[in-house]
Amino acid sequence: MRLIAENLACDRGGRRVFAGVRLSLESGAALVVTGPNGVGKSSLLRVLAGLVQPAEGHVAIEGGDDEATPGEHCHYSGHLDALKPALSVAENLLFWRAFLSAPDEPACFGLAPCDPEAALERVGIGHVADLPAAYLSAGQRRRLALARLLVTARPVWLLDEPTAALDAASEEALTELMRAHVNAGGMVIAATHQPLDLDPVSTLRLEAAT
Amino acid sequence: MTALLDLGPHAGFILSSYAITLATIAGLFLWLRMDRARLVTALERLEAQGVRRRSGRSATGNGAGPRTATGSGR
Amino acid sequence: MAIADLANPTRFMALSGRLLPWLGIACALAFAAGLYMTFFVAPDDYQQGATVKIMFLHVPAAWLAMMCYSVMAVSALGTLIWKHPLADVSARAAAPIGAAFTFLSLITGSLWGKPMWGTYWVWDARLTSVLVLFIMYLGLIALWRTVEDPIRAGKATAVLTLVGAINLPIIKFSVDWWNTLHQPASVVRLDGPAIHPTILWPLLVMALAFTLLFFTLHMMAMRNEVLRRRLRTLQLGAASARTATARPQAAE
Amino acid sequence: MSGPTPAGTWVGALFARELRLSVRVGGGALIGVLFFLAVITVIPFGVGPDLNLLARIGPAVLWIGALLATLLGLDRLFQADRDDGSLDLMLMAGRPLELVVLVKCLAHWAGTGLPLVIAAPVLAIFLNLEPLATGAVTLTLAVGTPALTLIGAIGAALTVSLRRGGLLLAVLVIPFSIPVLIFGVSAADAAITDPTPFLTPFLFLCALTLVASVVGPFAAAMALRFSSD
Repeated sequence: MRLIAENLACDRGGRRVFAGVRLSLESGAALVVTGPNGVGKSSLLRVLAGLVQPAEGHVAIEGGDDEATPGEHCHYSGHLDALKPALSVAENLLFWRAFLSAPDEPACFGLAPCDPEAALERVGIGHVADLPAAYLSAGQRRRLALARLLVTARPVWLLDEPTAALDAASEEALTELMRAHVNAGGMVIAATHQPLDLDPVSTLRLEAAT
Repeated sequence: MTALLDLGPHAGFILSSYAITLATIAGLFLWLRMDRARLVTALERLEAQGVRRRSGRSATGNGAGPRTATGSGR
Repeated sequence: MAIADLANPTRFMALSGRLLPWLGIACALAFAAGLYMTFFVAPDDYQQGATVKIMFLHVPAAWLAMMCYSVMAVSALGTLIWKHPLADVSARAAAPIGAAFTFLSLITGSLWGKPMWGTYWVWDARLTSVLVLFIMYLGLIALWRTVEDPIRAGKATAVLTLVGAINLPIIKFSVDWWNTLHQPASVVRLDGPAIHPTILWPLLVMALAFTLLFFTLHMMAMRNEVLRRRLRTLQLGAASARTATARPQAAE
Repeated sequence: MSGPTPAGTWVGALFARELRLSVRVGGGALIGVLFFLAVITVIPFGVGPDLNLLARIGPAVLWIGALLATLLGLDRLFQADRDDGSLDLMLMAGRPLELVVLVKCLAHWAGTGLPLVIAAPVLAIFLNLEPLATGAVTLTLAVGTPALTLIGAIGAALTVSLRRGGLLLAVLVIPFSIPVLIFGVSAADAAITDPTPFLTPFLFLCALTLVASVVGPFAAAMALRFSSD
């Protein structure tokens, strides 16, 4: 399975944020998007996720589920955690598991989704399952957002500043999750400044238009 | 007992107002009891997970701290 | 019970735990006596006939509606000025009970009004200000339910309660100021009660029964509120405490 | 194991979540009814306590109160999800957005609109309406308020990215809700003044609700797709 994007260009508020972006990612590989602030890393992820229509170029997934759009192959984890404080941690996770659709293929993607309790244990917040999400700390909220990626099997992970608000132990846990995802045939595209120590990792550097 | 029976032409109004009053008071009372039961079970479940109150709190590490009455009474 | 030693929630829970059964029994006895006197002792009114029996519910309920608001106003002062830790617990516990009594006084009043005045509702001063009181109770409950943190919610509702307290004298004297359809105050008057003892006594007993009922329900609600606060702090503690020791693999 | 979950579960999950959110602390479920009660209580202060006058304008007062209560309760319909990032995930969820909007509208109606319909008969007593008129108003509200919610959803979707969208939403959407108001009040009045038939305006009201249940979700979904920048 391959994620392909040809000369992507994106406008925001009438300003050309980036142009001529080309990327192609095989399954089982990771891509780090770097560049100075405001160069459009987040916008690129949102274009790949299908949340924003690109001004030029297009995004395609080869070998994926034909009926599903590229966006439906992707998990998107942005700065906001999509958590409802009034609901409990388990309720939040159960909702997203039932609500997010999972593409049928690609068969080659081996990471089976795990049920909520196991997902919470893997991100290390199994003990707060019944507490309202309002009582979680910032780090715990990020971990819950990561748990959402585990409960529905989508091959591509689009992570925007994944290591923000995470302490050293959590960051190491996140890297281990990403490694498992990539080894199982998934793809990770992360917009971040810290290097990701995953083995097949390539880097896309966005330059500010001079 | 005759006084009870002849509530006059407007017996319906009298009985319904007493009925509504009884229903409201009983509803309030039952709601408070149910609320209490829900809270006590939630508290006991948390206690069972070894979470202590500040006053009864022993170091979180060794969960076997002295078990003080958490004052939940009857 | 000096207010001071009630300040500590744990001691309040222990104290109220012992007091509650007795309060409940006293309330039940008072109701039994009141209902017996209402139905068997009190004569029918020469004009209204038996419908006067609704008065034994309507008047106590109206008194309790206003007394409950006074309790909330005092609690509001306790929260804002004396910083009493249980004051906002008492205010939050009293609001639904006050709303229930106001609702009862409105319902029994309109059920009494239909046979006597011919309509369930008329827009006159006293009924309207009791309806406004009902809306204020619901507003306070709504404010309690929307503000997440109980301490902040306590302060906000305390301010609103005190501002609303201005409405209480308006109800009490509304009958005299606007000499309207509604019957003028006939019990608590400057020159003493104007009704016959055989009706007055059941009324006072029912009023006592309602007051005891209020204190019983209020104490139960306060105990629930203390438990709810305790649960909230426990949950907050549970969320933060374990992270310090939890490692990604199996948490103990 | 997850496979494509059948339509029933994700619709049920979304409906249950929305209802649970509106009932819990911070949710807006009963605020609509309280606003409705407050509006009905205030009007006699202005119009005067004359019961005959109130009885004549009763249905109109109830309908305008319900309209305002519904519209003013709608501004958080999508904005709450946008503020915490849920809207992005809903756009990417691979579920038909029109159906998602319809389910959210139904859940919002169940939490806010339905209590208005239940409260209407009680408030009709304050306006001295006869039982027949009370029944008619309640029936028309039961059929009409979903249309108000569905039309209001369009405004909510349009103002989702605006900070102070609440009042703008009402201004944008009131023109579209005028037909619902006209047929609702005329159906309710028809029950009192005998010559005018009740059924014709009532059937028009039902038709408007059905139209709104199609136009509303489609327009709101389109507006939501353009809203994410």
